[in-house]
Amino acid sequence: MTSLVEFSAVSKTYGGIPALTDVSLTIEAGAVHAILGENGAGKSTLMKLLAGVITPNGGTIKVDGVERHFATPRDATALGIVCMFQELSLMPHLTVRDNLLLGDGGPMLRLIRGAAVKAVRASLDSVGGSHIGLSSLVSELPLADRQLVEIAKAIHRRPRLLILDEATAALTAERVETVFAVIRKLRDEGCAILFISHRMYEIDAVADRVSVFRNGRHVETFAAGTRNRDEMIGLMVGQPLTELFPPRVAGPAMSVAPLLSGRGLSWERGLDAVDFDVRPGEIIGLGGLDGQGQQYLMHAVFGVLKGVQGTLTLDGKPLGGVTPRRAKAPGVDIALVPEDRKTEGLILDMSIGENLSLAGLSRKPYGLTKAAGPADVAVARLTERLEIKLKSLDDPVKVLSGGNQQKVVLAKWLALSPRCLLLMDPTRGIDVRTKAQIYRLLQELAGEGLAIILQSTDYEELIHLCHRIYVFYRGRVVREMSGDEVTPDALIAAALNAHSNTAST
Amino acid sequence: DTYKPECFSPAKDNQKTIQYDAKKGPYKIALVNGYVGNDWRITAIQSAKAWGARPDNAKQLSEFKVISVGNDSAAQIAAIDNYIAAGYDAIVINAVNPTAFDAVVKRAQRAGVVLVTFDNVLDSDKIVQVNEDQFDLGRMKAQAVVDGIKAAKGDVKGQVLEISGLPGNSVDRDNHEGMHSVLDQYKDLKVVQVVGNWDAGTAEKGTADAIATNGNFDGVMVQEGAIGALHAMQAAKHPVVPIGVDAGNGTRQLAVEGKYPGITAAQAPAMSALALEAAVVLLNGKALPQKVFLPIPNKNNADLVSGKDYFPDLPPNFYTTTGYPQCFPVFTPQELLGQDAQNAE
Amino acid sequence: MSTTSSSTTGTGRMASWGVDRSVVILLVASVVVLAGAALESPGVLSVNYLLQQLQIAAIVGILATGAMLVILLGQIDLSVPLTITGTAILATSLAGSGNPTLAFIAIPAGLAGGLLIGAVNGLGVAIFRIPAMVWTLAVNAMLLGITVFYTSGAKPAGAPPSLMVFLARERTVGIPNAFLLWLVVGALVLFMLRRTVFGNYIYALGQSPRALFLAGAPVERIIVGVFALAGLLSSLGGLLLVGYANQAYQGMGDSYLMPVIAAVVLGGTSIFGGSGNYSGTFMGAIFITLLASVLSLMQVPDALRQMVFGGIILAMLLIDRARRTP
Amino acid sequence: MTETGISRSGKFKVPRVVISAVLLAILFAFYITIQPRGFSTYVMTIWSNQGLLLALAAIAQFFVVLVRGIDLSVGPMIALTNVAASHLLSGSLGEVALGVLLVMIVGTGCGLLNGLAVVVGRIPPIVATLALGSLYSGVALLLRPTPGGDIDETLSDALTYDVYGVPTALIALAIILVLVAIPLRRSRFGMSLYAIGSSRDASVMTGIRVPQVTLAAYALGGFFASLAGLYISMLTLTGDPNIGPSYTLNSIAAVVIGGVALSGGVGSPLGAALGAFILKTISALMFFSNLPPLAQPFFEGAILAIAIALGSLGMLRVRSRLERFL
Ligand SMILES: Nc1ncnc2c1ncn2[C@@H]1O[C@H](COP(=O)(O)OP(=O)(O)OP(=O)(O)O)[C@@H](O)[C@H]1O
Ligand SMILES: Nc1ncnc2c1ncn2[C@@H]1O[C@H](COP(=O)(O)OP(=O)(O)OP(=O)(O)O)[C@@H](O)[C@H]1O
Ligand SMILES: O[C@@H]1[C@@H](O)[C@H](O)OC[C@H]1O
Ligand SMILES: [Mg+2]
Ligand SMILES: [Mg+2]
Repeated sequence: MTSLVEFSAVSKTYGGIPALTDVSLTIEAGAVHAILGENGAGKSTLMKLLAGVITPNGGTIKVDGVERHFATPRDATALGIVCMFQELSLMPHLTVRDNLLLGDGGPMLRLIRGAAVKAVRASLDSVGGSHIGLSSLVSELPLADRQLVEIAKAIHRRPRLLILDEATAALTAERVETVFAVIRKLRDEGCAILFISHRMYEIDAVADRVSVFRNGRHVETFAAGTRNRDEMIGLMVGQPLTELFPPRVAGPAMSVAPLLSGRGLSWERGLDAVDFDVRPGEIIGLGGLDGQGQQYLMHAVFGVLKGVQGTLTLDGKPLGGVTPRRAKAPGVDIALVPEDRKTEGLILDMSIGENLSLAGLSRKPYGLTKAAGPADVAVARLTERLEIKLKSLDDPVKVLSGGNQQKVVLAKWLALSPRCLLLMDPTRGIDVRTKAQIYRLLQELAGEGLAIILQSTDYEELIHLCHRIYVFYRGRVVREMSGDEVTPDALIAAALNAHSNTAST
Repeated sequence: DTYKPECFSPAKDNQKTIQYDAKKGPYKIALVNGYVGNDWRITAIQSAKAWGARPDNAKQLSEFKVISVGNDSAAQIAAIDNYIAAGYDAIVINAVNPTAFDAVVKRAQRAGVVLVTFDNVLDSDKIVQVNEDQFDLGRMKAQAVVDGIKAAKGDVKGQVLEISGLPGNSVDRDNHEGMHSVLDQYKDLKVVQVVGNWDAGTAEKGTADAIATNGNFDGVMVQEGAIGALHAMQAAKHPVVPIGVDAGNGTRQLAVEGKYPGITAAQAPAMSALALEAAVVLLNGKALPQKVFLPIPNKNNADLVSGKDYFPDLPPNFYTTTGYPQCFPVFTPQELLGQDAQNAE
Repeated sequence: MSTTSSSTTGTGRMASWGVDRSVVILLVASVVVLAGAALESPGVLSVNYLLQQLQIAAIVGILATGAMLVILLGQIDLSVPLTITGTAILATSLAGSGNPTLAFIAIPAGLAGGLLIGAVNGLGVAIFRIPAMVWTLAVNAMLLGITVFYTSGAKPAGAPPSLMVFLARERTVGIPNAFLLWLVVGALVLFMLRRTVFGNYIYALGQSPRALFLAGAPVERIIVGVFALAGLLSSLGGLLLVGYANQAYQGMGDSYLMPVIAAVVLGGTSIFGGSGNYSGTFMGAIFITLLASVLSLMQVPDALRQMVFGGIILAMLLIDRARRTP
Repeated sequence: MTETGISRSGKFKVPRVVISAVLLAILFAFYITIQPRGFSTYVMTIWSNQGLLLALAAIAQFFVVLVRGIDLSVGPMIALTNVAASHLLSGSLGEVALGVLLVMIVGTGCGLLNGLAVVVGRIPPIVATLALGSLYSGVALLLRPTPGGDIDETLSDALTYDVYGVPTALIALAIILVLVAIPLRRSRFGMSLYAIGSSRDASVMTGIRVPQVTLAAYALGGFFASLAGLYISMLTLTGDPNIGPSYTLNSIAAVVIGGVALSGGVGSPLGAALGAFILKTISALMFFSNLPPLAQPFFEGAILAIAIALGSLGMLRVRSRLERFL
């Protein structure tokens, strides 16, 4: 193995606050190098330095033994360093073809030829995207396909170093496997891969070497398999973590009347006669491959979709004409933690305090002054209960780490004392410690009688937290699982079986 | 040997006469007006229609359209082009820009369409212009103000206010140049110019602003819309000073009431009717001077006679000069007001 | 080159009462403009001249208040010119109708007209999601058509409501009533922006309509409300203008659109929405008025005036940028 | 950038350009029917001349809107280049040719200046082009305070009549559209323009030279504004500093009607040109409709509003309310 990139004593500060301190690290060709760390540990900062998005305050970065200073991403790409952020690098209004072509950086004014298009097709096929049409608009692709295009785009540039910063966060297990296959193939061809994920099982599956970061410092690098999970988590967190998942608690009896039920919910673009029930104190999970209608069900219940057929009943009474505004109204009390906390859950430039009070504003006498009300008192209690780490409520919410941002979203809704909580992939991109906190919180809330619907791309959390799981395929619920039936294998099998069963008919 | 020379009198510097092959009537004629925002223009449109409504004239017209396009030369060109394309026999133009129509004139000539321009005429010697000496009109107003200042102060100095018209139009240009041919002779006279768009409202706001920023003036000249300027002066308790202004009914009333020295001078909106007549005459195959100048109706304010030069019982937006008696019987107020102000057929 | 974070101002504190940098720049610029003009004509330093300017600034300021609300949403209202003209014509023709009842409702009717126009703007933007820049333009075109039709294209008949003349032209204890009216309007709007739920929603909507929608806020109603309020303020400005010019006239609103937008932007309100302080708009209106007045006072030819106007606005924005981004 | 295609639900979506083209065809058929002379070369020629002028302005606007900008200086740039042309487009063939080149350089230079203010000065496009537009108008007025000047008539004749019954303007437009469309769709530069409008951040990450390409878009805007300025010179044979104002807003309206998204990244020059012809046909239609002339401005506005609202009807069909807040 030859070292491709060498960091020596690299530091980076943001406005005087250190993000990376004195990091030395080598990255070898032909290996998958995983970077582990809590939110804010400095993982993305490291990647951005390599990708030429930011420049270090101190230390040197050598590529192939030569010291380099990247001013723009172009400089890094020129050396074969290609970065995949979370959906950052796709242009939504362009076709898949154009997105891939633009990445390969040919001359600006020469006309594109057929051969270039063929190469694009090949790259897309090689990551398992053969079902994706080259002339589809990226904005019309489901999230999972977009992720594949993103990966294809990176590969299309023939990288020598491929950086995946939480690139698999939105993918379910099956798709992750496809990506891993590509990664392994690239590795075998001699490419170096830097891999960041907050899912331990992904690290286990793909990493050759692992480096752990904590508080902007490089803690340790070791060969994969030489440390077990608990040891790795211990290194990340700085102290042993008792448990990721709290012990299971039994759900309410089936005889308890459901709080919220759906019957025959259909929506032209992705829901097909879905039935569901959720009882007070119950956590139900929505599983399956990604993009099979789980998200639409959440949106349908919260009144985001128009033209949904079928009936929703709350407390046994029909619930019609839902909009988010009505869903959260007293008496209905449904809350939704949306999929993308940065554009949907939060208003990044507003203060933490303003974000926390946003959902509760409508509870004030309409349009009148913002004097503190019961919801604000609840917010104060919740920031403590959720252990939100913040300096001041007046800071913009964007300065919080991903985990703390997610807690703000949760707190903003919990302040309204909802009876039913809809959670869309709530732990995506969140570190283990915070995950554990959120899991414990969810279980407590259920214990207090809250009905929870959890949609997740992380099968471990479905298995450990949910009392019942609905497995989705093509907008339908194809399987309902509960109790001991739910194991990783069974869950994945259900999702896939559904796949093959339906595909064969 | 031009038609009715006592009416269509040639300008001093007129070079040539214009004549086309006679066409058989009745004719399709369009009047393409630009800007419409003041009483003068409305009266001009009413005058054209009143002329067309007189039985002798009506016989000559198979279609008579009036359109106003706003102060937009491209829109006016488009309108003229559209009428040419639609096969009109003659088009009468009050142009928003004196130089932008050369190409259209050429297209009209190719298509055998007679063009006549009036008021804001085109700078073209290829078509008949019906106007009065706009330079002289401006000169006359400025001279009256300068004379007034000299009479009051014994010397021509201080500052005067010039409320100009709609920028880009030929009348605005010529009036302005005429005024400055007088004013520029006096080194100690500062001229504050405010764009008034020939509109009483704009003139009023402009005058109020000008007084607020510059203090009082020693004389005021207005191309059109002096009602507004005089109102603003009253509101600001501005002293009575010499004025050179337009001849709207309201302006003349205010000038008399306020005992403002100076002159009220204008042009008759009936000029439009004359331009229309010119178009018919040319279609009949008769000759006209290329550049027709009409006399400038004007009166010293001291000489204004109620019931003759202005009409306290008629609305202020009535125009005092309703016609050119040497051409055809002057329109009666009833005749004009009977025409709807609408630009319709 | 920072590219990944789209942070605009660097501070998330929109709810501070604080005086921001734009106000200081505008204050300095106003003083510079006045001092420069004073070299030519010392009269500009007279109390009377300055009060006169405040009187004119009040019209610009009230219009700018409405424009600012819309800009805070990240939208723009191009129907301001004909909202001014249209409601002015409506009010003057009622006031001059000779019928006492109609004359009595002239002002409320004018204001209601503004509210209605604003609501139409808002409905297009909120329900049809038409970009405001285009929809308000179309509304402006329709209003132009209506006023042309109604007035036969001529100077609108009628008289200014006497209350508006009093407000626009008279003074109370030496201070122009128009300016006092502006202070009242400004204080109300400031209170609304800073202390009410609606105000909070306006800023949030300007930042992220998506997140606000998912927080269960009545996004459509907020948009319509803001546009309606802006229409109301435009018509109030138009009515003041009627009082000041003593009449309504075609095109009376045309010359206000650009200065009003300039006042808001120079005042530090982000044209992309979501941030801005009223104090900035307030100073922006005063500065723009002073600049226009001084340029006309110095009889700068129209050509140069436009160049200076554009150049100064550009320069101030560049200064502001340079200070914001270290 | 491909506006065709099968949407995710499998239903066929009619391309936006086709909708515009059909709308234009219907309007044109109407126009020809009520035009007293019916279809003739002359009628076609003047229709094309009027359309081409606005189409060029719309294409100028298109390039800027494509990269998620807006150019409020299109009108002033047209006026300035028109005025420049009135000083430069006369004399020998060589002089005229040089003049044309110089006018193009003036326009492109203005566009570049806009781009610099936006890219380097980091001033929001709407205000940057507003301020610079004021500057350009000033220069135009300075160069030619009142309309006038000389334009070569041979060139004008060549460009405003027809060739074997086909209006030269249509031929010129076709050539321009083809010359523009090919690199726009098939070169990395063209795709980069779409990419930047679609997502600036993603474009940076993709390694596109965002600042340079954005500058180029503004410069192209200026270049096409200069073509419009040249063509106006051909139509009017004069230089007029006041010619501009209506083109700014009409170019925006044309672009929107032609299916170009103001949010960037979507649309085509053909769409922009179609939008321009639609607008021009509507006003020509008004002319020969038997509507009372004073009512025409209102109907023109109303039709504009309806056309825009129709274009946005899709929003009412949107099934997920979130899609309204993209
Ligand atoms: N643009 C920025 N401005 C200021 N501080 C920043 C910026 N980007 C990152 N930081 C800070 O730098 C530190 C490291 O952040 P980084 O993004 O590298 O964390 P990470 O390990 O990628 O976290 P995560 O697991 O959430 O992705 C954090 O404390 C963060 O707050
Ligand atoms: N402009 C900023 N100012 C201060 N801190 C910032 C800024 N931008 C980002 N950060 C910090 O950098 C951290 C990492 O940013 P990043 O964009 O990777 O988000 P994240 O926490 O990783 O969330 P995600 O799960 O979406 O990846 C954030 O958690 C935040 O604390
Ligand atoms: O010629 C001028 C006319 O065009 C304008 O409308 O009113 C005033 C007149 O002097
Ligand atoms: Mg990160
Ligand atoms: Mg992260």
